[in-house]
Amino acid sequence: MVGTPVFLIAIPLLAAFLIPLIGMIWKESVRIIPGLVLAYMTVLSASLYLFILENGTYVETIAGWQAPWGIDLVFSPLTGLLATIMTFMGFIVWLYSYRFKSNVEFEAAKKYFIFLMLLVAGSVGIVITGDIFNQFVFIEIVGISAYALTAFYTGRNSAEAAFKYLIMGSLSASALLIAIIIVYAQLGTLNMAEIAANIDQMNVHYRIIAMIFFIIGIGVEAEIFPLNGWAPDAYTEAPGPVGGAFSGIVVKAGIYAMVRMMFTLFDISGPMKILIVIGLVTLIVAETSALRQEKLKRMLAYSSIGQMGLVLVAFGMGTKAGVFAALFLMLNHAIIKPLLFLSGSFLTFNTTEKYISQITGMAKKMPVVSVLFALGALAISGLPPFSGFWSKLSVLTAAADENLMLIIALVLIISVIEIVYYFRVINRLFFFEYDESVSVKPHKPGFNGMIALFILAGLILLIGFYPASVTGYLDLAADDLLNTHQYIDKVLQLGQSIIQ
Amino acid sequence: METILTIFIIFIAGTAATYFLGKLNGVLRSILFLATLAATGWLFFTGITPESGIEFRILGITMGWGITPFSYIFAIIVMGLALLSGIYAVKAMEDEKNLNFFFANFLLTVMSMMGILFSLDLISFFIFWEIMTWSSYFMVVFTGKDVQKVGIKYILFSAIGAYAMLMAIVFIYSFTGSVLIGDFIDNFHLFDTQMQWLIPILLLTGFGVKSALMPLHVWAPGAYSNSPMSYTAMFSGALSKMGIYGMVIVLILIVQQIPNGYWIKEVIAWMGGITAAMATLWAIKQDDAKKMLAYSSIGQLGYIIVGVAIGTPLAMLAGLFMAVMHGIFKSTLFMVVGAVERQTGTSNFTEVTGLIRKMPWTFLAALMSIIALAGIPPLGGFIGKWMLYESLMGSNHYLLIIMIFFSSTAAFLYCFKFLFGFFLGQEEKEWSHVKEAPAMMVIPMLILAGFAFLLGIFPGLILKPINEGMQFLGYVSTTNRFWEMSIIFNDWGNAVVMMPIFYWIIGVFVFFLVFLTIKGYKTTRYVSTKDISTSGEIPKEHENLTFTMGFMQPFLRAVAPVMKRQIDKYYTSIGNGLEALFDFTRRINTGNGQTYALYFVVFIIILLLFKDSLF
Amino acid sequence: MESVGYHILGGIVTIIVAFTVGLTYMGLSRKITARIQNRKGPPFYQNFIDALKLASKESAIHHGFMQHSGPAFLMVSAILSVLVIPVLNNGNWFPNLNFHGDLIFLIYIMVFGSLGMALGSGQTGNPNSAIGVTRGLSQMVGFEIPWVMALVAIMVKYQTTSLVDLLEVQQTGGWLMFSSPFAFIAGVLAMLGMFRYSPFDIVSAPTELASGPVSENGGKYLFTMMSSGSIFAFAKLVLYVDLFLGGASNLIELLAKTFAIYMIPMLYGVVSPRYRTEQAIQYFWGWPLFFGFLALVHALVF
Amino acid sequence: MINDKNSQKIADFIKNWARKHSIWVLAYGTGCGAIEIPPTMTSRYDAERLGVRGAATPRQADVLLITGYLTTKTLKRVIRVYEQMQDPKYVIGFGSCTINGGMYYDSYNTIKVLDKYLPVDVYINGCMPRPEAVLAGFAKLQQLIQEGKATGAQKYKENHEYYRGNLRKIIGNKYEMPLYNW
Amino acid sequence: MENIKADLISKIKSTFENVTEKDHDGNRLDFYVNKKIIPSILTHFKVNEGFIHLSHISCVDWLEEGEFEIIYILWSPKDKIKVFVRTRVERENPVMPNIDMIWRQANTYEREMREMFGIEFEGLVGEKEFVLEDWEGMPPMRRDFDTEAYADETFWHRPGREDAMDVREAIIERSREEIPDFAKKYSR
Repeated sequence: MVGTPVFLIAIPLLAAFLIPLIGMIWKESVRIIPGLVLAYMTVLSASLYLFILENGTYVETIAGWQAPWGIDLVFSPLTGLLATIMTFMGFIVWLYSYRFKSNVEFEAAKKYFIFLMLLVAGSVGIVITGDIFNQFVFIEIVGISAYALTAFYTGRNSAEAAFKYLIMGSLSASALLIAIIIVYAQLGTLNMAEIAANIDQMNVHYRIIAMIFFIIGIGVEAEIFPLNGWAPDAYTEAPGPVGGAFSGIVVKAGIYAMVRMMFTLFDISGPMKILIVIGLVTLIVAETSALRQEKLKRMLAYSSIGQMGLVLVAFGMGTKAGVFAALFLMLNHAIIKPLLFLSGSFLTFNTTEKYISQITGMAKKMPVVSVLFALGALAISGLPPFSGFWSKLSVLTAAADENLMLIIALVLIISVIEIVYYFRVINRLFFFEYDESVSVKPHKPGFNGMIALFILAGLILLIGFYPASVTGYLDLAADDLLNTHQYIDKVLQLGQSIIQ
Repeated sequence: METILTIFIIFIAGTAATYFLGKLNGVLRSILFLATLAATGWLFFTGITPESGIEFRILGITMGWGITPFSYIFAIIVMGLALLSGIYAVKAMEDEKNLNFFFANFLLTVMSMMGILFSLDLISFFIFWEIMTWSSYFMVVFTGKDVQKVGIKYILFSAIGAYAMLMAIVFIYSFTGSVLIGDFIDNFHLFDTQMQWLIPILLLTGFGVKSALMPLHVWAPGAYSNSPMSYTAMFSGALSKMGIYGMVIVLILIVQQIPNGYWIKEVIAWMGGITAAMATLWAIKQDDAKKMLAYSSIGQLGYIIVGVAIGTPLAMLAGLFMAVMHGIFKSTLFMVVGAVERQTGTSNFTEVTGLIRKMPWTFLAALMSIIALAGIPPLGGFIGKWMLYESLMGSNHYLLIIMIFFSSTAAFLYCFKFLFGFFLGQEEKEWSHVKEAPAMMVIPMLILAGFAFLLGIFPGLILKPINEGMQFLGYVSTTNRFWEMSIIFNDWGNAVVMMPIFYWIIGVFVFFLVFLTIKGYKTTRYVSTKDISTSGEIPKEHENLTFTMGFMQPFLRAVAPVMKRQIDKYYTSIGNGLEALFDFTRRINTGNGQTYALYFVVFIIILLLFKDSLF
Repeated sequence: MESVGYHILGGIVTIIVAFTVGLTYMGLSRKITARIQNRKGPPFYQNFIDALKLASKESAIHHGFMQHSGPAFLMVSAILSVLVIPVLNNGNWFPNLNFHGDLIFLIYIMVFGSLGMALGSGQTGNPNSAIGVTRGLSQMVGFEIPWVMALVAIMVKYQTTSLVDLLEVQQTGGWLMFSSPFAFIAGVLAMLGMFRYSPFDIVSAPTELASGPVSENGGKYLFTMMSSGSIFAFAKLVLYVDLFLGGASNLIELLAKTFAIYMIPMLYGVVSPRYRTEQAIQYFWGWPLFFGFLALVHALVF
Repeated sequence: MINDKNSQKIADFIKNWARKHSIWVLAYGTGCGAIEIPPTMTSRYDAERLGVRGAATPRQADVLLITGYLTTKTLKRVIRVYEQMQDPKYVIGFGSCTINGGMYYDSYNTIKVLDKYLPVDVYINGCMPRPEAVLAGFAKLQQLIQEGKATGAQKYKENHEYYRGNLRKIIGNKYEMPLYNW
Repeated sequence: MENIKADLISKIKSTFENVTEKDHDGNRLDFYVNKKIIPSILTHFKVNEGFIHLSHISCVDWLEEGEFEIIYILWSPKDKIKVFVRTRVERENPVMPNIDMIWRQANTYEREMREMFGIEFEGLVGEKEFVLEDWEGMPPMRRDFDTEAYADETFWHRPGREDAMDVREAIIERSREEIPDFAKKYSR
């Protein structure tokens, strides 16, 4: 134990204030301190996670206010797992972008690293908080840092993308607020466990309307179908690692929030049609759009959206196997998609357009990065023996257990489309001649970036060849999510025990 | 049994070593490559016996690796062809770039095929299947020609097939709770009727893609002709047999358990027959040797599918025998094309002519394989066809006989075209510099051609393992009826000893071929092929007298109505339609903030409207 | 089991008979054609003279090894096919190789010769040869289909692929020509193509293709081809007699029946102009195919 | 026994008899005489009863029938064709043009005397010779063959330089004749 | 017919200068023109007057006048009239305009004239050799080419031809018939 869960939020916020001050003295600290913070967060969450695996869920009450009234942070097998993944991905993104814009002025780098740190902190906060209003605050923190990162590059396109994101984010925030108000008005509490324990007392109409507004409020971060219009633009216009951070961290937090709401807050058990329908629509629209994209990052963005749709479908089955599959998918996606974004941004480093046709034949010039990209592409399209296969297999078996044949067929058809567009890119990369007139100038990747990529690739191979290395944790996490009563009991009991 | 694991460890280590150490030195690369193949081949042929296996668990699923007598037949083809085409590839590919990738990928393909044959459970079967798919895909696009067209077609169809298979596997797993093939087969009769029909059809779709069954074959011509010939030798010879392997298991062990399941068999057999006929017609039309052989492969696989789909003991024996023979002669032919292409720079019939005196050994290999391919006695292809006809006759498939007979007769047209196009005809000055291919390329061809001859005379050599494999599949031993012989042609039920045929064939062949031909050859004088009776005209050196353009035009004119419709075109139009549709979905995200805000509102309204049904 | 010597003797005698009969028939066909055309015509033994002359002619040149092997392949295939067919029924003839005269083996061994000849003429490098060969092979695909349909119909009806069994059937049940008439018609129409007489003689059209596949072969090559052609002709005729006309129990009967069969393509040819290749194929895939289907239906229903 | 002189004689007799009765004709019909060949071969005169029959290519032919005048241009082809024929082979000159130029005695591009360039075994005169004359010519050739006197090919082989020299004289040195092949 | 002819003559004469015509009986009409306007007048005939068919191009060697006469024979399927367009070119280094872009078949006639008379056509495409092979020296169709001397020099003659009797005389002797005078002049 190197700290308590509150450090996961407090330290980055503190560092965010301190960095500009220290930065005045030592400019390099602007790059280094976020890294140290993210590393610390990774270690902290990992050690906490190991701790709770042995000792059961850990609930921390902030400032001594006990559970139903105060804010508490819940570190359970599920939230711990997600927090660990997020902090780790944050660290990887930092490692990748350590030298990022080292040639640009201090201010830009300062902004970038501070917001990256806040992004991670906010996402972790979304996951580990036990209070819906607190969750709303974190969502806003994530949103603001995400808008800022999207608009990182000065220019019309970035500003436009950020503005779109901002509009959607604001709308969603108001919707979320409405939902929170409804709940609070009905039940008089904001604590998730408390709400979950008393949800039966709520008027059924209010309940559904609250749920709808929750879905809409969180849906923007979770990239569900009609609310994800900002995503392709933001992913395309933001710097490469930010795309990785969005797909690896932010979206996971959004999905978590939505799932927690559905499973725990409103205590729905069994298959959830709403999630399945939204998930399928998201999946189909996103993947078919991805097939027709001409820009690499846009394609990856759509692919990311599509994967999230698949995750929602898996959650929507509501069974143990479904939740397990969804978590597995999230884990794999959190590893693979950053790899694709990061290596992809190396490949398109010297272009602002980022067209797929511009990376024609780049494998001759940047072989290692290209191979890593191809590895990511093979993995995300679910080809064995890489990690994506196992998660896809889990989804399918989960669906088969529920006899959801249509879902299996659709998922498989979508997988075919996925294979097609990823292989088109691989073809361009490897089997076309490098053409000076079309392709961009190759970029010599930095050492730190390559280490980040290799770590991700290593994880892909590890999970691919030895999936048992992670399935145990995922199993526990799935149990944790499904067992609502345990969550309620744990949070409330613990709070009461502290009072006593 | 640890030999299995050793083989796979050697494969993976060899792949990695070939890839990474191969960057250092070309010779080292070749040695590592061949050593990997040789070591695994040696271990396989000495250390592996049927009915040995291991079990382990992944994701809480019990899996097993082992080899059955049935998969042993296919493993022989794979290992043998891998060894020979490996030797061939080392020489044939020496001038190419990116070779460490090529050889590593080659090993990966061989490994995956062995993995498929070693898999006793569906999950590892599928994993190896997919490894095979993408590693072979990388070979298809290796040359960089037609990548987006041919390659995407191949990967698309493979993915469709593979995911159909995956769907079936998932159903099986969720129904039986086990992925072991044995459990599946034992429990299959417990499935409900809908599943009993769906699962075999899905599996057959998956296998049908790899074995190029008619509506699913469109990837094959491009893919076979696009990959390097040294690889296509294995691609067509061994890799397509994986589809046959799966198909046999499905058709024999699973479909038989379905009530009225023979309909599936009938349909598959007819599709095989149509495949054979149509592919033959298309093969005749091709002017490129690679494309022609690719279509020919599709046709030959059609025969094999007919054999295994009929499924009587004799038909199965015929199908499997033809599978082995096809592996042998078709890889020889692809190697021949590779040798010709390496020596001349093109594989087009309309360009290359008259190589017989330049490349006599290659011609010999080509001649033997063509005779085997055409099914002419005494080479092995005939025995397979004979058995096939007899079995079709015995199982009352009369129209299929005519179908098969038509395609095998029409096959003579392209057989002749192959030999004539490359080796016979005018010896043009353009090709006068051509030399025989290097020994490392010729020897594998000749070894394979020798096998084609050997199996024609002593079919018992391969019928014995096939018989054991069939016993594993539940057939009664065919020993007493079919393969008991050590000498030319057997009696299929007719109790006649065939000694005189042997005497006569040997005698007549010796008399005419050796005595008259060689004697005549020695007493006469060679004149160049420009010295022909062209109404007294003396052909100039630059005049191309060879007849290669529109080679089978009259025949093609006669069958033109049949060939007017191409499945390819339908697929293309479907693909274009889908792309247009996807373009529409792409436009949903307009990139306009106001639209997104509108979506926001509409989404709320929709959720509110459908709240009763959705929540 | 007879001794090896007996087999070889039987084989040689068969070959000689086949050669003689085949050449005689060809000579007779020339004579008859001449009489139809109101000519006197050559003597019936003219073909023997031609063969003798060709054999005595010098062949000093070759265009490569396959030019020698091609006619040899043809000869091998001719001899093997005549040895496989039972010449007379009831074992009145030498047993030769007829392991119950398997029809499928027979069909394929017959094709072997065509392929060999195609290769031999391909090696000569004469474009006319190649054109002729492609026409011949195309035409072969045309007539093989009705022919095989006829065979399959018979095989289906009597559930055997053996010629000997079919002969035995005809001993008791009458000729197949009457019991399966459609098969006979289809077979006969296919035979028109098999003999390559007039409507279907585009393969070796002398004026168009300079005699096609054989255009570069004179002297001994041509002699080999001619003699194997005559053996083939005999083999085919005997095959037809065995299949449809109940075989023959002695040589005289055999000659009568074979000559009767032989008259059909010959007389049809004399009065017919020449088809182009695709016309020939379309011809074979018209009525003959229809009769083949009828034969199949007949065999299956009755 | 086989090399015995008498047996050789018998063998020669048989061979010559066969050759005599089987004359395969390659008609080189560029001149006007070609029109006389069809009546000779068809039902009225029916040369086939003598064993005379058309051959399609020089490889199969025994007799080269030069029907009428030869220009310098066609002469080259005729000689090429003759050299492609296989032994034993004979030449029949058909019509006056082959004998002394006939009506083309003063033409600038027809040769007048065929036997300067090819060893003619039998000439058939007439302009044109009627089918009866053609048949008579064939009968004469048959007689010569039987007697073993139709040795034109032999003569050509022995005096090859002479014939080739005569050819060179009219066609000049520009035209490449391939080497003699048999 | 006559109207058409007169109409044509007037049209041509108004369009081209230095054109003289000669009217023959029947449907034939001759024009004598300068060689310079040959392409234009032929194009005019083809395009404007409906003489779409070039029947022949002929050449006459006027040795005494030192000129070749080239005759283009055109045919109008509409009016059923044939027109002879005649032009003269000097014998020494004769050069004519090429008209095979007007009628493609003119190419063949021009190649023949080039080989047989030695008339050059400007920009004529095609093998130099047309019928003759390896011909050197004077083109054989010129009138000053002595074909008999050439034949004597180049080819052998079988002796015995010099004193060969005229066949007609032998026939007369044999049949004892009178021959008409007009026939005698054809005897040698």
